[in-house]
This record gives sequence, C-alpha cells and structure tokens, in this order.
Amino acid sequence: MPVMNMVQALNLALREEMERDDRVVVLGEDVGRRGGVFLVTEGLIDLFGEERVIDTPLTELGIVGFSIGLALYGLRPVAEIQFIDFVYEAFDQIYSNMARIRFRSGGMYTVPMVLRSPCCGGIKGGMHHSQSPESFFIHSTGLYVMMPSGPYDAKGMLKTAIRLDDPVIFLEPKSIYRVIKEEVPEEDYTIDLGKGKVVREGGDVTVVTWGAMVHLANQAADFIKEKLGVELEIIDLRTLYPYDKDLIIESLEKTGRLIIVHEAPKILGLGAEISAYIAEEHVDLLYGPIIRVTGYDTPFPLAHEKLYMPNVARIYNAVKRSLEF
Amino acid sequence: MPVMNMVQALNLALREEMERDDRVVVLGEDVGRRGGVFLVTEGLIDLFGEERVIDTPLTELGIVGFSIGLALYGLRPVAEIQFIDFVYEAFDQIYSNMARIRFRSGGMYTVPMVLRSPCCGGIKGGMHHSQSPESFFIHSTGLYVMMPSGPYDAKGMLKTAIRLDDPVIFLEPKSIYRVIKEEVPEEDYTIDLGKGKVVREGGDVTVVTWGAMVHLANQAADFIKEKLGVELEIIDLRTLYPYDKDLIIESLEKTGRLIIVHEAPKILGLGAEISAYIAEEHVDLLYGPIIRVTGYDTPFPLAHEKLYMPNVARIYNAVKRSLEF
Amino acid sequence: MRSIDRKSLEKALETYRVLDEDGNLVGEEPSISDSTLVKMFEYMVRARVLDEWLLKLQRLGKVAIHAPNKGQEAIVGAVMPLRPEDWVFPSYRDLGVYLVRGMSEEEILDRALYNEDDPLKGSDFAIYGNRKYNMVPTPVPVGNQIPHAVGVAYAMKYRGEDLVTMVMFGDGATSRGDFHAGLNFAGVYRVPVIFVCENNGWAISVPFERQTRSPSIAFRGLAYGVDSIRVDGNDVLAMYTVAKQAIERARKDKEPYLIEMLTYRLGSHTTADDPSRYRSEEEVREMMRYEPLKRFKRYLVDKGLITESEADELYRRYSSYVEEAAKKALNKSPLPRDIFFYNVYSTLPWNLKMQLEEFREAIKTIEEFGLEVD
Amino acid sequence: MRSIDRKSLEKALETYRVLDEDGNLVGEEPSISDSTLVKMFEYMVRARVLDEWLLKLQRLGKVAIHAPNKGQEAIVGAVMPLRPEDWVFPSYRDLGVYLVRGMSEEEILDRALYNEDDPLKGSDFAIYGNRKYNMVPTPVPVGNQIPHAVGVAYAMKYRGEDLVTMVMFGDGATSRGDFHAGLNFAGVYRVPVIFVCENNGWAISVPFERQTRSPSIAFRGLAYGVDSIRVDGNDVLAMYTVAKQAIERARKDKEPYLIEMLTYRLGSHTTADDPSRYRSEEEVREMMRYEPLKRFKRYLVDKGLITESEADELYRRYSSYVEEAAKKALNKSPLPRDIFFYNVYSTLPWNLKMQLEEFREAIKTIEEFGLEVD
Ligand SMILES: Cc1ncc(C[n+]2csc(CCOP(=O)(O)OP(=O)(O)O)c2C)c(N)n1
Ligand SMILES: Cc1ncc(C[n+]2csc(CCOP(=O)(O)OP(=O)(O)O)c2C)c(N)n1
Ligand SMILES: [Mg+2]
Ligand SMILES: [Mg+2]
Repeated sequence: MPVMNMVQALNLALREEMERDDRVVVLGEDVGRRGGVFLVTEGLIDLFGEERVIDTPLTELGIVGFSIGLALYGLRPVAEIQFIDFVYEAFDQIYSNMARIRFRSGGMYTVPMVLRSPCCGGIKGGMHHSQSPESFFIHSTGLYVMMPSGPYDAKGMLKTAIRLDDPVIFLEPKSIYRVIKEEVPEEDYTIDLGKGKVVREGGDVTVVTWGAMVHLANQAADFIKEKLGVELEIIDLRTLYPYDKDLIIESLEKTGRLIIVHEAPKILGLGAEISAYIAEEHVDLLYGPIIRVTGYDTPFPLAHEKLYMPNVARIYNAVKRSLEF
Repeated sequence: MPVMNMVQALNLALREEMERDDRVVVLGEDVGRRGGVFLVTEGLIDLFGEERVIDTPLTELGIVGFSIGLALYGLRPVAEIQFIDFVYEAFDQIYSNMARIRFRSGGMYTVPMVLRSPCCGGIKGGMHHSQSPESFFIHSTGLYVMMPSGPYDAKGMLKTAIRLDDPVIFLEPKSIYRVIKEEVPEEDYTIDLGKGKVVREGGDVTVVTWGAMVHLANQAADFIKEKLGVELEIIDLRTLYPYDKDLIIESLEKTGRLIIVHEAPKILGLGAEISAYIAEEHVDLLYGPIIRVTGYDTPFPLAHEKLYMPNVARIYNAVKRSLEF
Repeated sequence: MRSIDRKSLEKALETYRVLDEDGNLVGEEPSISDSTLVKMFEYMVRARVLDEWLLKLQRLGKVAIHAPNKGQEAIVGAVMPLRPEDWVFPSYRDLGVYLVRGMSEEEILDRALYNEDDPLKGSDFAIYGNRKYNMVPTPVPVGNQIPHAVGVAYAMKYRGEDLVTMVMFGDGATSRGDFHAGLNFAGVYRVPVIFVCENNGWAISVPFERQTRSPSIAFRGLAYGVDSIRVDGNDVLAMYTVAKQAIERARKDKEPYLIEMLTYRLGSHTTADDPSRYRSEEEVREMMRYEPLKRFKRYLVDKGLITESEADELYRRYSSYVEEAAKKALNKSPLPRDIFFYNVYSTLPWNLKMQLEEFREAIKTIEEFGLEVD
Repeated sequence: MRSIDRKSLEKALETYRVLDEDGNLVGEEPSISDSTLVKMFEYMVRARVLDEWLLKLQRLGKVAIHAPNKGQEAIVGAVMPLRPEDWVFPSYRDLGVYLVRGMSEEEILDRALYNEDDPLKGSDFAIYGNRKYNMVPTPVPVGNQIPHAVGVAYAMKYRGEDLVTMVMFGDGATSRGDFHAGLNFAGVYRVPVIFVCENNGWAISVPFERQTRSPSIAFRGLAYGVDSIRVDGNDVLAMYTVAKQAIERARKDKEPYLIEMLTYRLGSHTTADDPSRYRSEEEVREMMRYEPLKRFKRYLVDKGLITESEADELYRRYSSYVEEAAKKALNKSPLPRDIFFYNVYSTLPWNLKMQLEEFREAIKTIEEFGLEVD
C-alpha cells in the first residue's frame, strides 16, 4: 500500500470520485492550472478538462452560490475555498441557502455539495490564514461538518462527503497536510459520517479533540504519562456535526474526567456544546469540571501563535486541574 | 414620565444621541423617508437631514463596510440591518473587519459603530424574519453584543452602545417592539455594558434568559408557581457578550439549579457557553443537570413557530426535570 | 476582453417597446399566434385577480404577508417562450410567472396559507416554487437566487442539454453581491441564463436614483460582458419578443442575456408597507396610465381578438374561481405539528431525534394543561 | 440616471499613456518639477530594492511571506499628488506607496519581522499601515478595504473638509462584493474617493480574461456612475498625471474616480507561489520590456535629470541602507508573549482576564519543564 500525505490522499479521493461519477466537478480559485495553492487539485485539470475543474473568479460568494446551482441541477460540486478564513463573504449563501434549500423547498430540492478548505493554525499564517470556524457552520444547522486528522481518514471521509445527499463542510488542517504520512489504500473505502475514533486508550482522563490537535494531544499524553503517570484516552471526533456522542460517553464511563481541546476560540467553540451536552444529559458521569483547552477569545495572532493555540503545557495544566477533583 | 414602547424608546435614544453628538449618523435600507420598516428611525431625517440619516442601496455588505469607514474616520455610525436575518452578506465585513480592525492595527484604529437590527421570532415571520444569530457575533470575538427586553433598558443600552469605543451588535426583539410599555425618562441615562438584571426573585431554580424570552419566562414562572409551588429566579442578561457571570453565580449559590432559555438553536447557542462555563468553573454549585430550553436545531419555521420556540410547556418540563435531581 | 459596439450600447441605454401606453403599435409587430396572445392576456388577468385575493386574505388575517404584483404583470411575456424543462428562479412578486409555469391558483393559496397541502411545508412566507414545474422557491434574502441560476445553466451546458435558465429579481437586488457574482460568472463561463431585472423604480422606499448612479441596469450588464437590453416592461409584447430572442440565443449559442424590464409597482411593497410615507399618490396615478393590462387589452380589442365584455367576463370568471379555491384552501388542515423537524437533513441526526422527544413531551404538557401555544 | 458620452467611453476603453515602453514621449508632457520627477524615481528604486530584500529575508526564513511588487512600482505616481492628511488604503503589494506616505524601510522591516517595534503588534503578515501616515493597514481578505475607503471619503465630505481618500486593489478584487458595494456607494453619494485598480493581468493563476468578461475595469466603473480611465500603469508619468487630476477634482467637486492601472506582476504572486505552473517564462521576459523603472529612467536621462551612473549609485546606496536596516531589525526583541490579548477591546473583558491567567500558568509550566513552544 502506498504511503501518502494528506494532500496526496485528498487528491486521490477527488480523482477516484471524478472517475467514478461524472457528476462530480471541482471548482475554486486557482484549482485548475495551479492545482490549488496547496496542490490538492493538482493534475485534475489534465485528466478531466477545464469544464470539470473550474477556475473561478475571486469571489467566495460566487463560488458557493454557483456551486449551489450546480448541485440543485444534480451535479456533485466539490468547491474549494482557498483558505477557510475567506469564506465569510459566502456566509449568506452558506447559511441561508446551502444549509436551508432542503427545508425551504419542503424537501423537494437538495444541495449535495462539498465545500472543502484548508483551515486551522500552526503555519505562522496570522489572522487570516489560521482560523478554525467550525462553530459557525455547526450553529447554522442544515450542514454536516468534518475534519480529518490524517491521510487515511482524509481520503475515506472526503469520499463519504461527496456521496452524501446533504451539504458538507470539509475542513482540512493545513499544518499537517504534508507532515503526517500513512498507508492509504488505492481502493475505494469510506468512513461513516458521525463516527469518531479512539486514537489512544487510557483510563484516567478523556480528551476529545480533532484535526491537528489529535497529534498535539498525543504528544501531550506522552509527556503527561512521563511526568504524572496518568493515562489519557484520546478521541478524534472526525465528524464535528453530528459528533459521536456515544464514543464520548463510553469513554467518560471509564474516566469520569473530560477535557476538550480545540483551536477555535473558547467562547462558543464546539467544546462549549460538548460540555453543555454532557452537563445536560450525563452530569452523573462526571467527577469534576469539564475543562476546555482552546484558542483564546481573541483574533488569531501572527506573533506567538503557538502560545495562542493549545499546547502541551496547557493540556498538562488542564489534566492536573482535572485530577484535583 | 412618559410611557413608551420600545420603538419609541429607541427612537428617542437615537434623537438624543444625534442632538448630543454630531458624529452620530444613522444609515440603512429605508431608514430615511420611510423611517425604517418598524419606524425606529421615524422623523430623524426631518430633524437631521439626509446627510446624517442615510438611505442606502440594498446591500448589507455595503452598509457595514461603509459604516466601518465612517467609524474609522471618527464618526459614530448607527447602522440598521432591516432584519438581522439579512446580515449574512455582511459577515465578512463584520467578522474580518468590524471585529478585527483594532487588533489588525495594533490598536491604532478603532471602529466605534453600532449595528442594530430587529431580531428573533414570534411574529410569524418564517425562515428569514425570525432568527436569533447572537452566537455568530459572540464567537467572532472583538464585538460586544446586547439585547434589551423592554423600553427602559432599550433606551439606556442603545446610548451606552453608541458611546462605546468598540463595535457593538445591538439586537432588538421585534415581537415586543410595541407590546411592552414602560415609563421612560426623557433624560439622559445609560445602562452599563455587561450588567444583567434579576427581574424576578426566587429560591428554587435559576432561569437565565434575555430579550423577549424574559417575558415568556415570567409567564412560565407564574404557571409553575401555581402548578408546582416552585419559585423561579429570572435573570435578564441584557448584555450577551460579555455576559454577567457574577449574577448567574450569585443566583446559583442560592438555587443550585440552572435553566437557560433562548430562541436561537440549541447547538452552540449562547446557552452552551454559559453551561460550559459553569461546568468548567462552578461545577460545585450544581445540584443537577444544566438544562437548555431553546429553538430546535432546525431552520426557523413559518408553520408552528410557537412550538418551535421556547414556550411555557417546555419551561415547565425543564423545571420538573431540574427538580428531579 | 471584449469591445463594446454602438449597437450594444444603444440597446442598453434606450428602451425597446412595441406598444405605446395606449396600446398602439409603435414598434415592429411580433408574429405571435392569436391563441398565444389571448393566453398571455389571460395569465395577466389571472395574476391581477389572484393578487387582489391575496390582498383580501391578508386583510382578513388569513395570509401572513403578500407582495403585490399589480403593474408588473407583463412579466408573463418573459416566461411564456420557455419550455417546461427550462428552469425558472422567480422573484417573490411574480404571481404571473407561477401561473405560466403551471402552478394553479389552488396551489398558490395552499402555499400562502401553508395548509396541509403546502408543497413547501410551511417553511417561509410569500415564496412559491415547485420542482414539478422546474421552478425553485425564492430565497427571501434578496438576490440569493442569481448565482444559483447561473450554476444551473452551467450544469445544463455541462450536460450538453439545450435548456436554459431564467432568473428574476428587482432593481434593489442589483446592489447585492449575489448579482455581482452571478453576472460575472455568467459572462466568464458563457452559460445559457437569462437575467430579468424587474426595475420597478423602487426598492421599498429607495428610488432607483438612490439605488445606483448607473446609467441603467442593462448598461451594468454590459460591464460583465453580458449582452443586455432595456425594455418597456409594461409592454408585454416587447417583453415576449425580447425574451424569445434571448432564450433562443441562449439555447443555441450558450450566451447569457440580461433584460432590464422597466416597470412600476402600483401597489405597496408588501402588505406590511405604507408607501404614502415615501411616494405621492400623484406619482402612482400618473403611472397607472402606463399599466400593462389596459394597454394590452386595447391592442387585443383593436386586433379583434377579444371584446371589452369578454375581458370583463374573464376577470369575473377568475374572481369567482379564486373565491372558491380560497374557501377550499381555508378549510384544509394545518401541517403536522412536528413538520419542521423534517427536511433539514435527509435523515434525522441524533440531536434532532432527542429534540423531537423533548418536543413530544412538550405537546403532552400542552395537552395536559390545555395550554395555548399555536 | 446618467447618460454615457463618447468621451467617457473612450477613456474607459482606451489606454492613456505619456511615455512609450522605451521612455519616449508619446503623450502630452505633464508639468512636473524636476525635483518631483527625481523624487518619484527614487521612490521607485527604493521600492525595487526593498522588494529584493524582503525576498531575500524570506528565503533566509526570517520573513514569513512577501508579495513582490516588481513591475508595479509606477503606483507611486498615483500617491505622490496626495496630501499627508488625505487617507490611503493600500494593497499588500504596494511597497512604493508605503514609502511615499512616509514609512521608512526600518518600519517596514520591523513590521515584516514583527519585532518589538512592529506598529501592528504582530497581528498579521504581509500588511502595512500606520495611523501616523493616514494609511490604514490592509485587510488580507481581498477587497475588504474598498467600502471602508468610501466611508472615510463620505465622512470627509460630511465634515466639510477638502480631503480625499485613495484605495488600491487588484484586478481579482473587482470580483468581490466589496468592490461592487464600494463603487456603488461612491456613485450614489458622490464622495471624494479615488479607486486605483492595479490590473496586473493575474490573480494568482487566474488571468484577467478568466476573472471577468468585462471590456475593462474602467468600463465597469462607468456602470456605477463613477468616471473612470484606463492608464498604462507602467508609465509613472501617466499615473501621476491622471491621479493628480482625479485628486483635484475629488477635492473640489466631491466626485469619485476610478483609475485602471494596466500593469504586470513580474515576480511570483507571493513567495509561497510557483508561477511556472500557470504562465510561461517567455511571457514574463516579454513583459520585462515594459517595466516601469527602465522606461522612466530613460526619460530622466534624456531630460538630463539623472545619469545612468547616478541611477546605479542610487540603487547601491539604498541596497546598503536596507542591509543595515535589516541587521538592526533582526536584532530587535520579539513582541511580548501576551501581546495578542490586547487590542481586541479597549479593556479586557472578564473572559480574557481569566484566559490571561491561564496563559500565565502555561508560561510557568513551559518554563518549569523547558518546553519548546514558540
Ligand atoms: C438581503 C435582504 N435585505 C433586505 C431585505 C428586505 N427587503 C425585502 S424586499 C426589499 C426591497 C427589494 O427591492 P427590489 O429588489 O427592487 O424588488 P421589488 O420589491 O421592488 O420587486 C427589501 C429591502 C431582504 N429581503 N433581503
Ligand atoms: C477573499 C480572499 N480570497 C482569497 C484570497 C487569497 N488570495 C490572496 S491574493 C489573491 C489574488 C489577488 O489577485 P488580485 O486582486 O489581482 O491582486 P494581485 O495579487 O494580482 O495584486 C488571492 C486569491 C484572499 N486573500 N482573500
Ligand atoms: Mg424594485
Ligand atoms: Mg492581479
């Protein structure tokens, strides 16, 4: 089985889906000749032509609005937002249309499209090349939201996303685009919507996280094991909406302690919802507070981004605090 | 003291602030001759002329982007979005600029503007005349968010908002625009940013809410008192960011039981953040689960909106559940 | 980059018309069959009648809100040359369009009253659409549908079909990002889409001069490389003629086209509006002289295709027809109470399932105590 | 509604120039003082030199990213006629603009390296601005600054001041809603704003013909009722002449103006780009013939205002100057570690205060264990 990074795995997923189904088209700024600024769409234009691999004018509103039309007519557009930080011009199209056309039309029209985009921090990208806006999409209702943490999942999840009849926001943590390498089958496989994964077993504290933070949590777990002799159980949510509540509950039944780690700002980051869900439905499982280790409630900074983001020290402190109860 | 409804109180606040400070200008779709579709800006154009009461072309992006420019130059624009449901075209300008110019410029430039808009449901307005999108603004970081629940607060809070040096989202629950009448002083007064208010005292269960839901909670409290002999303590947050955590804690110290009521969808509604905050910092105060009574996680419907929104039955059920612990 | 020729400019800055305001021919008479001409008039009458009924039902508190179409009925001329398989994205003010596409008065009333037969399942007010007629329900945020229509047209071209898409919107909508992106994409990709801008002079209280300083919307179309024409939009023959050409060209050459329909809203913006606050009664009276039905009727009468009394009879016939339909629609049941949980996703995610439980408990409590909620 | 005259159209569709590509006068020679001419050249040289240094520092891993301005230096001609009190919203590719406005190479380097003296406090990369020079830092989302500039111009007019605002953006930015809204508002309100669209033929890999099918950006300006002109943007004299007129008119008559600066990006889009993927080396070589410095130098040499060796000396002088400045900037300390908590609000709300505590605890842990984070 070939070893690939996430960019290659995503590229392969697109290629396979386009070969399988001629309704699948790819579009976005610079996705054609340029192959995307991260090369996720590299080579597709040569294979499928510029009618199916469409370079767009510079307007995210246009990309999403136009894709909705393609999807309404039965195509399966996979639209790229060059960096998710630029998606906001399209927010009306996403919120009021992509997420609401099924409802508005009483179920007569659907929007089977994928909006994929590099997200998150860790590349010294500053305010507008680093953000993690999953909360905006989750609170919108009407969208699915996914974020893979490695090449294998990336390929399988993107295929799932493309085949779903509902619209999907597909977020790709760019800091690990080329860092993590894994064996990726050149066969067809998908990964179920809504299924997380326990990526590290441990009996003391449950850490729920996703995207690049999965790897940080793992690093922190090693450090914490060494320093405190404490075992973290790490859950990679993979699908952010609808998230895998059962996996969290199962782990909490064992540990009774919950830490949520994400890059988005704390205030109304997805951690808030998970915490509130547990505090509402499973408060009896808890030994102590639910702690959130997240981006701070400020814009994403260029200076000292690694101090702004969750890091090993912050997870270590959170675990210590969690164990105090 | 004259008795006014909320529209009149807001109109008075605008008039007084415009008289006090010629940096204050008002703009938006139909705010001039038409006086706004709810008449909040009625008569202002006659008093202050069309240079200060500016009818704009039909683009929310334009309204916000242009207002940011006015504010950068030192004016104090109060921009109206005709219904908050239409704000999303402007989301890039709000998120990436209104909320971020201070940060981007290292504090050199500020955006002292108010974006005010009718919000929330209860008028059979359907999908796009009923929404409560406060979460989007709160998660943005860099904005203050306010929502008054009556004429007196409306006037004082709008004046506070206009005088703040930071950008404010000012949401007006349109269903109570003309329903609630109160004495409103014709003198100058303001209401502090970040200060909630206990609108009903009670020792059994704390209900945190805001906007039109304050009145629903009161109604529910009467009903619950009658049926269950239970006393609700109702907190009207008024400022949604930064919300008055101290008031909530104080009440929880007494009741140990918390219910949050809001119109926005449950998933990542502000209730999630308040719940997560308590579960993180004050879990020891709780006797049981934190329950959220909210809009469901669907688009806002035209049909059966009163069943979609929080209602007396739902609050009653929540209180019963809260007391089971 | 394209160059701009004199003729394109003229089309975009002058106003194409066939009939003058009294129904006299002033342009080249299009060759349209007699039966089509009469049918066209009938649609306009039906739109006028239905408009009056929706206003009446709104005043009676039965319909939440209505956006009157009076004065803009000549829009039917733009849709009549379409095929049923072509797609239409109507505006909210387009009663005539819904009718031409095959929607019945019954269906429109079921929708307006969102009863059990509402095809849109009580999702939103004042919008209409149905997949059966290839007519997508209008999003209430003004202009949202414009880029959708361009995407649909692209997909038609991509599939090698000879279909076209038509999308309607107001003058106010041209200020939105959706218009800008939609027109630009249409120009760049050359797709078979026809934009119909119903320039009725007002966006609620904002007059066109305050909406834009552009010489015309059609001129603006040229600035996206989209051929454009300005038409007397109260002249249904002009609308038909121009649309037919645009549709045929789009079908054959995959070229987008913009039609600026110069018209006038004779009624209020919606039933929630009070136009006396921003425009004079005189202006409206003056504009009544140009209204499309009277003008077209004169032409038909002069041509011997209809008599005055036949026209009156038509109006009366549809009035009683709609009265009956309204009675029927009002007697239908409301939608199921839990309707809004469905049609968000193709299946219910777990949080919606849990919330549906909570909802059912609430219904029980409501019934237990006889609470009033709905 | 405005009508469009022949002359406006010509301006928007033809290309205004003063010098040909070899520096020969082909248009009317503007009357500019000799010292201004030399100063103009000096700014262009400084921009070129600084560009090379930022590229070098990026290759050395010191600067995160840089958007080269090579080939677009004639933009200095647009800003030189402004007064210091006028406001400028530059694009990210505008090194020459920053210099003309009074920013020093030192400040630009402090910014690029976001050291302790960074006026923007480490907020974002590749952007520059400073209130001292009435130059607002560029938002990275392309085009965002356009409506801001219109708002500032409105405020200037509202206050009765005779100031103007200038805003720069690329050809790609014209596709965004910000452009559409900004131009439209400027037309409707008639405010003293000058739009400078630096049409360099490419938006990363998307060529202009794929960005829009519009005949020209200037033509598009007319569609908002904004007078517009197309200029050879590698001809600094043409840029200066046109901008000066536009600025004077804006100051006096409060009329907006759009200048389409036809230029070419000779370098990569940013240091993260690889242009060989989408355009040929030949194209770039061919376009080198039109580059603005050489051309303007020829004119100055012919005019006897500078010699070839003086020009070379200028280049060398600034090279060593920037080398020194870079050394100094590299030696400065980083910004305080908690810098990002400030400048979000005018005071810290309670949640940020709590988070600052948590942050300080993390720093302690980092120090306790000697963790590597930053
Ligand atoms: C994005 C958005 N902003 C505001 C509104 C409120 N609104 C509804 S219709 C309208 C005016 C529309 O004018 P125009 O496009 O000319 O269409 P007309 O009503 O004249 O047919 C406004 C402001 C809306 N529906 N959507
Ligand atoms: C809204 C937005 N979308 C995408 C990007 C990524 N991006 C940065 S520059 C650029 C191209 C800009 O082209 P143009 O406006 O012509 O300016 P130029 O770089 O050629 O000077 C793109 C797509 C961005 N910064 N902002
Ligand atoms: Mg209109
Ligand atoms: Mg460019």
